[in-house]
Order: sequence, then C-alpha cells, then structure tokens
Amino acid sequence: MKVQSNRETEDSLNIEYTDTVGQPLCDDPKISTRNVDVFYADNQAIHDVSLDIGAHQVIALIGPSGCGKSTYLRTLNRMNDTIDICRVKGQILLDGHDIYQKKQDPVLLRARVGMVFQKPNPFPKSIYDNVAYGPRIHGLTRNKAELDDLVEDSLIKAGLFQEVKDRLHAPGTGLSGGQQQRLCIARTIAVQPEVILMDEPASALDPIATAKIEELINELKENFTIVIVTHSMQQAARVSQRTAYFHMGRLIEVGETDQIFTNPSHELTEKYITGRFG
Amino acid sequence: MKVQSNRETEDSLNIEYTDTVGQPLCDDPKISTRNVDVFYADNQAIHDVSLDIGAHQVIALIGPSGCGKSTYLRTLNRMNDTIDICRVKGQILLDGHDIYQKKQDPVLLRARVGMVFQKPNPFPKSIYDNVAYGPRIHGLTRNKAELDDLVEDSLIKAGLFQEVKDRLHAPGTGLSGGQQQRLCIARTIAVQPEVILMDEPASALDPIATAKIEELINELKENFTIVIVTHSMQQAARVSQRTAYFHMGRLIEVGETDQIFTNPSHELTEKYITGRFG
Amino acid sequence: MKISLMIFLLLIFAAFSYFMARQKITTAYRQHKSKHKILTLPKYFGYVAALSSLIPALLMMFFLQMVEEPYINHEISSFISSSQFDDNQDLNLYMNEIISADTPEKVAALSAEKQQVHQRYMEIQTTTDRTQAVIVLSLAILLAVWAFKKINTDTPARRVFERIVEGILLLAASIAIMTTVGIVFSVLFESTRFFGEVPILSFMFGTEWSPQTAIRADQVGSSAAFGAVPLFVGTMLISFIALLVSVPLGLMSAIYLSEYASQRVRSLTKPVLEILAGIPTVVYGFFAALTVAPFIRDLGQSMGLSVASESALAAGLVMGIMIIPFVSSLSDDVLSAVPQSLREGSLGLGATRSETIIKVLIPAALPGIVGGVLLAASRAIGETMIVVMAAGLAANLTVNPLDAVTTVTVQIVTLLTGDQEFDSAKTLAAFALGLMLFITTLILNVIALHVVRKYREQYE
Amino acid sequence: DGRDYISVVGSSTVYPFSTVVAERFGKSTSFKTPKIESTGTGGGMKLFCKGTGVDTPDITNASRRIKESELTMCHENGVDGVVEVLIGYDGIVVANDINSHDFNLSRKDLFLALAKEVPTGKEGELVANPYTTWNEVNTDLPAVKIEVLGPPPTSGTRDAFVELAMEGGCKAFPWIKATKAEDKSKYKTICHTIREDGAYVEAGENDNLIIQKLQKNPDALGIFGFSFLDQNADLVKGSMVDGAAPEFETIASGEYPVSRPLFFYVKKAHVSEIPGMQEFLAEFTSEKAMGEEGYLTDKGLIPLDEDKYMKVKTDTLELNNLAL
Amino acid sequence: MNNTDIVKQSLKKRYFKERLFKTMGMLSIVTAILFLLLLLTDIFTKAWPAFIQTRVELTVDLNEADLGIDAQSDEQAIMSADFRKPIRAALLNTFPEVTKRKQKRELYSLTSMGAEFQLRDMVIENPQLIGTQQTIQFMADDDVDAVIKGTIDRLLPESDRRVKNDKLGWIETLEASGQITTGFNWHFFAAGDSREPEMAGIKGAILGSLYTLLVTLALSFPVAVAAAIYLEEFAPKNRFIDFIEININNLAAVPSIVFGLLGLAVFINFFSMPRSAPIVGGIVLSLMTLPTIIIASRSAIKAVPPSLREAALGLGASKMQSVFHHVLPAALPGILTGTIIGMAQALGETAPLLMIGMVAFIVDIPQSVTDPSTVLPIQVFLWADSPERGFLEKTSAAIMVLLFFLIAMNAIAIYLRKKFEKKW
Ligand SMILES: Nc1ncnc2c1ncn2[C@@H]1O[C@H](COP(=O)(O)OP(=O)(O)OP(=O)(O)O)[C@@H](O)[C@H]1O
Ligand SMILES: Nc1ncnc2c1ncn2[C@@H]1O[C@H](COP(=O)(O)OP(=O)(O)OP(=O)(O)O)[C@@H](O)[C@H]1O
Ligand SMILES: [Mg+2]
Ligand SMILES: [Mg+2]
Ligand SMILES: O=P([O-])([O-])[O-]
Repeated sequence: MKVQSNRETEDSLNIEYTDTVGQPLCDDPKISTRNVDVFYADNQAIHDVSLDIGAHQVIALIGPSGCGKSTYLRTLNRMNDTIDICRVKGQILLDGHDIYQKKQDPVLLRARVGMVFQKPNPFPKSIYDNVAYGPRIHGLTRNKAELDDLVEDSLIKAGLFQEVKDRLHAPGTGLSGGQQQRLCIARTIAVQPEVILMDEPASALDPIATAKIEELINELKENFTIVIVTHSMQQAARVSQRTAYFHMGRLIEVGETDQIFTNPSHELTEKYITGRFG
Repeated sequence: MKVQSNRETEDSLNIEYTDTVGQPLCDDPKISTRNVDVFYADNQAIHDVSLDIGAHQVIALIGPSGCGKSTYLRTLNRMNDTIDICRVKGQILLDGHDIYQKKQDPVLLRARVGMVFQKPNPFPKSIYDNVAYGPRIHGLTRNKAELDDLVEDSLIKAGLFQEVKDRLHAPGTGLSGGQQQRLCIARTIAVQPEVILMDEPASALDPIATAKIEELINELKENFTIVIVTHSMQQAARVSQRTAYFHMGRLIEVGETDQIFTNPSHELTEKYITGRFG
Repeated sequence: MKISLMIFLLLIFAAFSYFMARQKITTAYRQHKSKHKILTLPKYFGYVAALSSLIPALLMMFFLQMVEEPYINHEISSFISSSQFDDNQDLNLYMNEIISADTPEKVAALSAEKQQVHQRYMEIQTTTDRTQAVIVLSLAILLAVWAFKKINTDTPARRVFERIVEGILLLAASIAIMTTVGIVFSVLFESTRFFGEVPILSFMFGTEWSPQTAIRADQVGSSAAFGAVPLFVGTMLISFIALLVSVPLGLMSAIYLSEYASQRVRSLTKPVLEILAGIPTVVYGFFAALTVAPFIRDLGQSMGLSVASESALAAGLVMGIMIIPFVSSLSDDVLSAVPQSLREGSLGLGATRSETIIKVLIPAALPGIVGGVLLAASRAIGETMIVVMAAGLAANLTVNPLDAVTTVTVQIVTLLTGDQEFDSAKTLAAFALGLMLFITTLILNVIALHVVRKYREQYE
Repeated sequence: DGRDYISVVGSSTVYPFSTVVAERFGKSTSFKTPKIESTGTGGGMKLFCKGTGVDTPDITNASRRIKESELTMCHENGVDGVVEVLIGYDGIVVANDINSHDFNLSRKDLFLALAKEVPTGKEGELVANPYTTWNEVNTDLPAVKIEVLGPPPTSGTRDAFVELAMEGGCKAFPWIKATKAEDKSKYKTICHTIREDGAYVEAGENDNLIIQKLQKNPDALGIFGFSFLDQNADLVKGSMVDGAAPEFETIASGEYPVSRPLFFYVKKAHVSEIPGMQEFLAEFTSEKAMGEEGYLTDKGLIPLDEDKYMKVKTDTLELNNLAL
Repeated sequence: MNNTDIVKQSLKKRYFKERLFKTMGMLSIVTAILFLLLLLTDIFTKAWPAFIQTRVELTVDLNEADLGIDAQSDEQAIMSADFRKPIRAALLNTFPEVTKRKQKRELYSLTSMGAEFQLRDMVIENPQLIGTQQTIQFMADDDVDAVIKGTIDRLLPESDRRVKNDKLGWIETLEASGQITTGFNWHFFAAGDSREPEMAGIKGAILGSLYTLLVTLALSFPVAVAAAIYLEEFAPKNRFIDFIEININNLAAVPSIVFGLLGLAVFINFFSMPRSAPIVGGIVLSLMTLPTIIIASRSAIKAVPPSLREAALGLGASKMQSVFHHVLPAALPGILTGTIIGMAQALGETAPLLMIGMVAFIVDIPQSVTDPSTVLPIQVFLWADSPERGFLEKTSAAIMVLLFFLIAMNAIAIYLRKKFEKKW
C-alpha cells in the first residue's frame, strides 16, 4: 500500500464532470435509474445519475462523505418520501415499472425493496416479534405455525438462529451490535423482498461482527439483489461484484469491482481509491 | 492495492496477547502512560497500556471500532472524570507529574491538555465569543485589545480567519461543518495548551474540509504536541509521525508511521492495515 | 329503544360487516393466489366496511336524538290543548313528574289528568323509539350491504382507512381552535354589553378601579370607576414577584438536579418537588395570609417601613413557591437535553462546572427555560385563591410590593360571585376582564413564539 | 329523565342556613336532599330568572331583596309567580382579637373612620379622610391605627354595612342629612363611599380567614356575620355599636343597629311539579326551623318576631305572589 | 508569566465560585423541600383530630308508646317516628337535676343532631329493637368532641369559653362514668357532606373527584395524544396548523376561571347538559388540561429516535402503522408525565367548577357522572368557609385526602412510566 502525504489543493478537484465512466447499464437490470436528480429544497444532492442494478448481484456504492450515496440509495425504495423537502426527478424502474408514478403505493414498494440501516435499529420488542413484524403487517402467513417457520427461516438465513434460538422472546435490544444488525437483516429478509438496500450496515460494528455480516451478504446474493453503501473500500472489495463511485452528487465511474479497485479509469476514482482523500 | 475477499474466521483472531510490539517509549516524552487500565463499571475497556507521547510530534491512534482509542485519549486530560462509572488505574505523567494524583486540578490540566472532538461542537455564541471563551474564563488577557489580538491570532493559526473576519460576531453554529471544526481547534489553541487531543476530528467532514484540517495539524505540530484518533489509515499516514495500533483495549503495536503502514510487525496490525477487517 | 342498546346493536352490525368484508377479500385472495405479491391485509377491508356503515348510522342516530325532544314536545302539547303552555319550559316542567314516573306506584300517584298524558307520552315514546330504531338500523344495514358489494381486492382499503383515522386526528387537533372560539363566544356578548355602559378606552386606560356602585335598586351608587390598569399592574406586580422567587429557586434546583446530583437523588427529588404544584391553592392561601403576611408586616414595621397587612409581597412569595416545579422540572428536562458535546467542549477547555453551566448550558437551553418560565408565568397570572386570601382586593395602582394590590382573575371571581344584579356593570366587567386577559395572553404568546423562533433560527 | 331533587342556588350568606334545613329535610323525609349551590345572590338571580323548567333552579337564596330589574327579567323569561320568603336577619358585627382593646363605637365613629371624605367643622365642606388612628376620630377610643378588614363592594354584607352603619353615622351631621332631600345622589356619595387608602382592607368573603387574620393582627377590626362571632367567641370579641353589644337578643330586638334581612325566592310554577317542594317549604318555615328557638337560631340566624313570622309562614304556604 | 501560572492564580477564586454555585443549587432544593415539609406538617397536625371521633354512650328506652310504632310497623312509619324522644329521655335520666327549658336545650345538644337518625336507621334495620332497652354509642356533638380533644381549653374563664360551665360539668361527669369514648372516625370516609362537623364526611367529594377525573382522563388523554400525533407526524406546514399551534400554547395560559365561563355558556346553556355534574366538570377540566398534555406529548413524540420510524417504514409499514405500532409505545412514558402534571392540576382546581355549579351542598353520594356532586378542593373550600369551628380539622383532613389522591395518582403514573420505559 502506497502512503501519500502530499495533497492536491481544493482547486485541482474541481474537474468538469462529463458522463459516467464505465458501464452504468447492464443486461439483466432489477432496477434501472435514468437521469435521476434529487433535491433537498433548492439544494441538488444528486445530479443526473443513470445506473442499472443487476439482478442477484451485489453492487457497492462508494465515495467521500456527503457525496450522495445514501440519498441515491433511499430513492430506490422511496424512503426519501419521508423527508418533506426532498424531491426526486428522473425515472426509476423496478422490473420495468416506474416506482414514482402516482398509482404506486410506497408501502408495497418498500415491502419489495427492503432496507437495512447504518445503525442497527431493532424495535424495542422481542427478537421473535422483531422478525414477525413485517410478515404480520403484510399478512404473509396464514397461521402461527407458518409464522414460526418463517421467523426461524429468516433467522437462520441471517446466521443468527443458533445464537438466539433459546431466547426468541427476549428483547431484541439486548443483543450485541453485530447481532442486532443481523437481526435487522433477518427482519428484512422475512418480508421476502426482491431487493435489499444496505446503508453502511457494518460501520458501527467491530471486525468480528463485520466479518459475519459480510459472509451473510455473500450468501444472500443467491436470492436477493443487494445494493450496499460503504465507506470502507476493503469491504466493497470483499463483498461486491460491481462498484459505483460517487462524487459530489455525481456518478463518476461504475464497473466490475476488481477493475475499479485495481485499475480505475477516472482520475477522481483513482485519487479516492489510492487514499489521497476520504 | 491488493484485494482480499477471503476472511479469517472469528477464532483465528483470538490471539494470546503479549507485550506491545515496537517502541512504545521514547526519549523526550511529553506524556508518559504506564500500565493504564480503564474500566467502565466492571467492564475493562483498556488493558495495561504503556505508551509515551513525544513532545512536538503527532501520534495517531488507530484500530477497529470499539477498541478503546477514544477511551485512552480521554484519560490523557481526565475527560473521563465526567463519566460516573469510569475508573482509571495506572500512571499517567504529564512532564513527569502524575495527573491522577489527588492534588492535580483537572481544570488546570485541561487548560494544558486541550481537546477537539469528533463532532464539531461550537457553543451557541458568536465566533468571537467561542474563541474568547477559554481566555476569558482563565483570565489570560488583561484587556479587550489583548483579547482581540489573541482571538485573531488563534483564528489565523486555525486557518479560519480569512473566511470569517467580516462576521466575527455572527453565531458560530452558522458555519459549515469544516469551518466549525476549525473554529473548535481555534478555540482550543486560544488557551495555548501544551498538548492537543483530537478524536476523529475529520470523520464528519467532506474531503475538502478534511484536507484543510490535515494541513492545519501539520502546521500545529511545530508548537504543540498532538494526539489524533482516526479511523482512516490514509489520514493517519498523512499527518502522523508515530502510529499506535489498538485492538480490543490493548495496545498491539507502536512505531514510526512509515514503518507501521509499510511493514507492520504484528499479525493483527497487518491484517488491519491490509484491510482484512475494519 | 335505549341509546346504549342502539349503539350496541350498531357495533354488532359493524363487527358483522367487518367479518363479512374480510371474509370476502380473504376468499378472493385465495382464488388468485400469487405468492410473491404483497397484498393489503384483509382486516383493512373489514375496517372500511365497518366504518362506512357505523359512522353514518351514528351521525343519523345523533341527529334523530336531537329532533326527538322537540317532536315529542310538539305532540304532547297538541294532545293537551296547546294553549296551556306558553313555551317548552313550562311543558318540560309539567312533564317532569310524568317522565320520572317509571314505576306503577308513581304512575298511580299522578293526578288523573297527568295519568292520561302519561299514557299518551308512553305511546309517543314507543313510536318514536321504533321509528328511530328502524331508520338507524336500516341505514346501517343498507350501507353495510352496499359496502360489502362495493369492496373488492382493488379497493385501496388501507389508504381509505388511514385517511379516516387521519381525519379523526386532525379533528382532535382542531379542538384547540374550537375551545378558543368557545371562550371568545362565551365572554363576547357580555363584554359588548359592558362596553355599552363603560367606554372601552376608559376601561383599558383608566387608572382607577373602584366598583362601589350600589347593589340594591333603592340605593344610588357612590363612586364607580372601571379602569383596568390597576388590575393589570397588580397582576404584573404579583406575577413578577412570584417569578422573582420561582425562577432563581427553580432554575438553581434544576441545575443542581441535572448537573450535580446523582441519578438517584434526581429521580427522588423531582417528583417530590412536583408535589408543590399539586397542593390546592387554598392551602397556600391560608399559609400566605396567616403566616407569611404577618411575618412580613412585623419585619417591615421593625425596620420602620410601612407595610400593608395584605401585601403583594406575601402573595407573590408564596405563589412563587407554588410554581417552582414548573420552572425546575421543565428546565431540568431541557438542561439534560443539552448535548453532552457542549458540556465536554467547555470542560475540555478547562472550564469549571459552574462556568460551563452559566456560560454554555444555560444559553443553549434558553428557549426551553423560557418556555418553562412562560408556563409558570401563565400559572401565576391565572392564580386566584392566594391573592384573594393574602393580598386582598384593594385595587391600588402601585408597584410597591409592600402595598396591597389585586389581580384580574381575583376581580373576575369576586365580581362573578357577588351579590350585585347580573346585568349590572360590575358583573359584566368580569367578562370584559376575561376577554381582555385572553387577548393579552394571546398577544404575549405570539410574541414569545416569535422570540423563541428567532432565537432558534439563530443558534440551531 | 326527570329531576327528583330540589335545586337551590344563590347567596353564600344564606347558604349556611339553607343547607341546615336541606340536610334535615333530606334525612327526615323520603325525598332526596336538595342541592344547594353557593353562587352569590347575583349569580343566583341570574340562574333563577333564566326561565322555568327542570333545568332551572327552583329556589334562589338572597342576602338582599330581589331588584325590580331582576323581577322584570324573571317575568320576561316566563317566571311569573315568585314567592318571597324572609327567613330572618343576619347581624353584621365589628370585632377584634379577644385580647385586644375594647371598642365602644358609635355609627358616627364608623362613618368618620371609614368614609372616603369626611365633613370638616364647616358646613358643606368635605375633605379626604384624614384620620389614621381611632382616637383622632373620637378621643374615647383607643389610640390604635385604623385598619378594618371588610367585604368588597360586590358583597351584600358590605352594602348593608354601608347603608346601616355608615349612613346612620352620616346622618348625624345635620347638613348632610339636609342634602338628602335636595340631592339624593350627592348624599349617597358622601355617606356610602368607603375610603380606599388602605385603612379599609377589602378582604374577600371568607369570614374564617378574617377572624384568623384578626388574631395575627390585634390592632385590626373585622366586619363579618354574627354567626361567625357566635362560633368564635373565644377568639374574637364584638365591638359595641351605639351602646349595644352584638348579641343574639340585642340584634333580634333591633337594639343593635346593624343587621340585614335574608331571603329566599321560590318559583311558584315548580312547587307542584318538583317532588318535595311543598314539604321543603313547610320544613323551612316550621317553628322548629325558623322559630324563635328553632335550629336555625343555633346556627346564628336572628329570628323574625312573632307577627312577621306568622305572616311569612302563611304567605309561603299559600304561595302568595311577591309584590315589590 | 506563563499561561499555567495565570490559570493557577485564577483557580482559587474560580473554585470558590464553583462551591458557592453548587451550594446555591443545593440550598434552592432544600428551601423548596423545607417549604413543602412545613406545609405538610401544618396540614397533618391540624388534620389528625379529624380522624378521631368522640361518642357518648347512652341507654335508651325504645318505648312503643313514646315512639308510636311497634315491631310490625312498616318503614314509612318508622321513618316518621320521633327518635329524639328516647335520646332526650336518656339524657334527662342521667342528669335529673336539669329542669329549666334553656338548660334542657343545652343538655340535648350533648349528642349530635345525627344521633336520632343513627337510632332510626338501627331500628329500620332491626324493628325488633322496638320495645327494648339498648345501650348505644351516639355520635357526640362537635362541642363535646372539641372539649375531649382539647381544642376547647377547659381552663379558660367561662366568659371566653364556648362551652359553658354547665355543659362542661355534664361532659366531665359522663367522662368520669366512662360514657364518653373515642375511636377512629370511619364515618368521615363513609358519609357525604353535612352542616354538622361531626357528621360531615368526604365520601361524596372523593367520588365526585373520581368521576370528574375519570371523565377528564377519558377525554383529554386520547384527544391530546391524537392531536399531538397529528401535529408531530402528519400535519403539513401551513397557516392553519400554525394557528392551531398558537391556540394550543395560548390555551395553556388562559386562567382557569375562563374555562368555567366557557363551560357555562357552551355545555350548560347551549347543549343543556346538567349543572353540578361531574360530566360537565370533567369536560371543562379536560379542555383546561389538553394543552399541557399536548405540549408534553409532542416533545415525547419528537424525542423518539427517527431510526425507529425508518425501521418500520423500511419494512413496508405505512406511516400510520409505524406511528401506532412503534412511535406511540416509545413515547408513552413522556406522554404519561404530561398527563400526570395535567391531571394533578385538574385535581386541585376550583375556579372553573364554580361557574358550572359544583360549589354546592350535596349530601347524597353521587352514583354516576350525571349526578350532582362536588370535588375535593371544593369541599375544602366550602368547609374552610363554614362558621363551625369543628370544620377546621375537617378542612385539613380533606386536604390530606386530596394529597393522598394526588400521590396515589402520581405513583400509578410513575409505575406505568417505568413499565413502558424501554432502553434502546
Ligand atoms: N434531510 C436532508 N436535508 C437536507 N439536506 C440533506 C439531507 N440529507 C442529506 N442532505 C444533503 O445531501 C447531500 C448528500 O447527503 P448523503 O447523506 O446522501 O451523503 P452520503 O454520501 O450518504 O454521506 P455519508 O457517507 O456521510 O453518509 C449532502 O450535502 C447532505 O448535506
Ligand atoms: N460511557 C461508556 N460507558 C460504558 N462503556 C463505554 C462507554 N464509552 C465507551 N465504552 C465502551 O468502551 C469500549 C471502548 O470504547 P471507545 O469509545 O473507546 O472505542 P473507540 O475505539 O473510540 O471506538 P470508535 O472508533 O467507534 O469511536 C467499548 O466497548 C465501549 O462500548
Ligand atoms: Mg450516508
Ligand atoms: Mg471513538
Ligand atoms: O353570597 P352573598 O350574595 O350573600 O354575598
């Protein structure tokens, strides 16, 4: 690893942005976004991003703090709706259907596109109730036995079942940070979404917990499409197939993860990867 | 950069800890810590750390989240006193005097060992009053003119003066994140401490603001002794002369920054540096 | 039919249509089951079906209930040769015994004439009851059937249901407005009459309050002056004294509790202090009048001051004690809510705790503290009993705390409960005072809100 | 549902008497105990005259006679038959702490001590009341500060006190008495206006509080109802007025000059319709309640003399209409 | 001089100020608590005699001829019998020397006016008593009670004493023969108001307060919580909402008597609801407490971490679901705090109830929210205003009951709050 201690000055970062470098589109998109702009009141946070998210893949979004990774992620299941001042322009298609059209019910959308947050946020309920919450509000099971199965299944998939099987009715908030985050993932899986969005899911966790989450992501990609935001390039490298680099609200470069990390095409990407800032 | 996607399992990380690798002690220590243990109630957060902090140097503390970097840092100016359940054992000497002895006054100590926090925390007062706060409470200046000079001087040193000179009496909370953090540094400098402790001072900032803070640290080391906690190895590499690697409350390895990043001696340090976790 | 029975039936109906609608949707789901599609829960269809019959039926029931009485009255009076009663009041008086007669013995005890009316009354009662029941229940059934037919899997049931709930929530929030309207409505009429007798300007700016008008008709009034200024000044004086006591004591208590005391002391002391706010004001009144006021008088006299036995000071001091919890509890909450980072920032610069509190925490918590003080001030302005008992009723225009003064609320109470005739200027003045106080606090509130908002904008 | 209890509103002065009757009535008959609200005479009249019907009161208590304007309002609202019942008198006493000075006052003393303006030696001239101690008013009185705790201008007690005591003293000045014929309103203003410079303290209508305040302040005098003096004879003592001590007998005989009549008013239309009305009226006007040795006198009510009592009793039971 | 020295020099003074400041804080709390203790001791010392009841033991002859009834008489007949006779006879038997009319009156007043009703109720319960002799403990008159409790000083000269020598002599004779006993005053908790101090009870007022507060709670809690939820979670930003906010804040400052005027004009006159009824009192008080609960609930809802809402939304819960399933339970402790403050205020309030007819003499115990009734603070107010000295101790006792009510209410709320408090 090369250590650089000389710094570019601010000005040298002000490069004229052109189109995104790399292959933002792909053959088998689960979600396609086209010319997406996002505004917070008058402040534009995302500029003209077009990107496809391939089915059954893990795509990592990286970039310096404040570049708009979270904002972009949250447009994908309309979590931005909860912010009054936030407006979204452009097209976002899930399986070819525009999710921003009037008729689309955001509630159903979010059941299909689940989300895991940076800070583990279990409900102050039992472990069981945490996982059962989604299936219950959506009526996914017909009886208690089915629900039990679904909960167990989700916990197994999230790699948590062994650790908690004896205390399913203990509060979810009593788990360790890493366990809590896996609980949140289990909770998301239980709704059987098609896509899972993860916003820095391991940033608050210690290395061992992080390792478990990453293992889990590797397993989940069999069944789900996963979009993960991370500030750790190492993590992006370990878990993703594709990587997208954002800078100041623009999508600078997209490509195969290996390629991005070993041979970035855009100057900004390279600077970020080699640790000259961030 | 080498991309690694294979992971060690949890067990392989459970290494028997021996003594710290490298040179924890140095010739001209400003602060020496010996066999420091820190407990939160019954929970030991720092185990037997002995480390010297050389005068007019920047030393970086790195390590995975929760490893005790902040805890250790806060023992150096007794900020831990504010946490009821926190107990400190061992010796911490500032210029050879034990700062934890009864006679030592924490107020005086903190005037000598200043602190900058992770999240910028300007007081809800004007910029001027923020910087003048320390000098005023300690009675460092004799009259308004002297105070004006001191405030200006501190703002210049913190590289903020140009940006705010026309609105010294505007609220400090109205500045941008990076500016706020520099204001906090100016505020700390104004008391003319001998040591400055910085806990992830740039983690909430964008790359440009980060760059400015790092430049500032480079300049400050002429006059001050600086201890900086960071989660960014790149940043540690850029600003520090020595680096200490913590893991689960223990000090694993200390050494010249170049050496640590290019040629770590301890297995754990290497794993961390090469991005196998964290 | 009894209202309670009707409501019970309607609820059963609602429950029934809930189950029907739910069943229909569940069946429909099962028929074209698509495993991966997320569907609206059947229970929401049930709710919608139930509410769409329940709400209109209830409204209809209340409407019918409202017209029932006039209708029965009309029927009865036409039965008893209508000329007998001038108005409904007499009729309802006449009917009192008849309505009360719910046992055969009581009926037998009625006069012969009343027994006839009783019989007729029972007949009318029965028919109206039946008609009502038929209308309401058939409406409920009709709507339930309609809703059941109409509902299908495409109905956005959850959204409809949530709209209804949101409407109910909005209604709850609007009660504040209705209350305000109600208050204005209940004092406006009398106030206008008062201003017909006493010019509004001389009321608002008059400096003499001395309603010594005659009470009895054969008397001629002595002096009568309705200048509200002394009352408002008195209110302000007493409230000011009260705040002078409660703000420092409350704030210092809050500081001690939130910054110095251990968690245990805090969790114990806080509720204990809150008892102060719950003690009935009569108790404070006696204490102020019999212990504090004589003490102050004797103390003053021993120092050669002339102190009224009923001094504003005594009332203010005791009132100040009473409102301590408003300041202490609320300030304690906001002080604890000041981010730890500010505390650490200050301590990290070498400030002592008290310096941190005075120079950083209090300024940061100021909006909340001001809120608590405002609430305490509102309480002080509205307090009556302590002033009546300890400060008397003399409307002196003075700011000397050793003199006797009176307050707006005290005058409102004494004017409203006195012996004077109810359309005399004295009674009407109470309403005018109420209105003026309402407007004053409204203005103060708007100002306070703006000040706090400004402050927030500046520092957040 | 119908109302099966009697509803009474009105004066707080009559309340202690009215409630005694109500309680006995409730306990000794099968009717419910009447509900008696203490709203003040004026408030009571307002409710009473609002109309007839079960949601209006049947009876209102009054510590003064009904006013013509009030009666008119009653009529306008359809309350036609109103029966007036005079139940007795309430002595108004001037008292101070039992261990303090004895006061032997005249009405003139009271007038001079409490009027806003007092006559000078010269005829027709008035000055703002200059007296600060009692002996300035009358050299026979003790040399203590004038401080009188009394009811506010909204109170009937105050009104009666002004009329009986103050005006009585006022008339002692011939030229003032003479103005009555010429300029009635000037006369009233002179005689009825109480000083507002702090010597007269408006102390609310809680008489117990006044008594307790007198104990804390031995120099002060207090004005309140006789029943409170009766009950607290060990704490306060009544001043003589015009040579008469405030005692049961002197008040009843009229020797003690300051007392006022107490009334209640009945809605005739309600008597036959509200259960128990007739019986309640009978109980109230019975010998054992209102009579010379009735239980109301135990509570401090000064009874009517025999003739008046008989007239009141028959008027009430025959429901004779009030005529003003 | 270097910085460290400057700081060192300033330290002594600064630490003095620090100690001063801390001491001031402590003193403030101590002052407030001392004051509270002072008030409470005052109340307790005045109140305790109210819990003791003096009784006079007499042997009465329930003579059929005197009473004009026999064991077969129906209730109506027993009701109208004169039970004063046997009691008076018993008293005269004990003190045969009393012959003068006036003296007799004095003698008869040794027992309470309620004694005859006490006897009557016994006989109604058991008509077999007629024709027998019974030894019964009758309630003593308030004067006797006062002498026994020492409230009336026997050593005072007769002229300054309310109970004169004759009566005192009788009392002492009865005392000597063991016919005067004292015991816990259960009657105080079992009876309604009375104009005789010894017969006055607090039960009516307790139930009245209970009904009134139940109405208040039932109305203000759901409405306030609903309003708070709407304003925090659903309200759009517009002028109408601003107007609602200003109104809520202003209502918090409206003097309580004005709410009474509102109750009178709107609920009694306009909607013709019954006067003096807990239902109207409850509505008026709930309007008065609404702003307090709304303001507290809003800050509690605001304090729920947004992560909880996002978690629910992220799973596909609707906004309404996230609020009712997660936000509300999490905010409940804070909402309860606001409720308790508001209810405490409502419990002690008199002024608004004055206007709606609850300041009244009501003997019958209220059975429902539409029956006429008073509440505890009004009972305190009425008793404090009564001429009879015996009411002094009753007043304090009623205040004690009120405080007990308050503390019990607080305790329930604090318990609930603890129960709902969850850490995350
Ligand atoms: N609720 C909001 N209101 C206004 N501006 C916002 C809001 N959320 C984010 N922004 C702004 O939008 C821009 C993008 O923010 P975003 O949170 O998407 O960055 P990010 O890439 O996720 O950063 P980080 O790595 O720090 O999470 C930033 O400038 C931020 O200040
Ligand atoms: N106030 C506290 N009370 C109890 N435990 C604490 C407290 N602060 C920290 N700890 C514990 O002490 C250990 C060290 O925490 P510390 O904050 O020093 O870690 P860190 O290295 O600074 O991590 P990060 O990079 O996330 O800031 C952790 O296990 C943490 O849970
Ligand atoms: Mg982000
Ligand atoms: Mg840290
Ligand atoms: O209550 P009063 O009308 O008799 O003063």
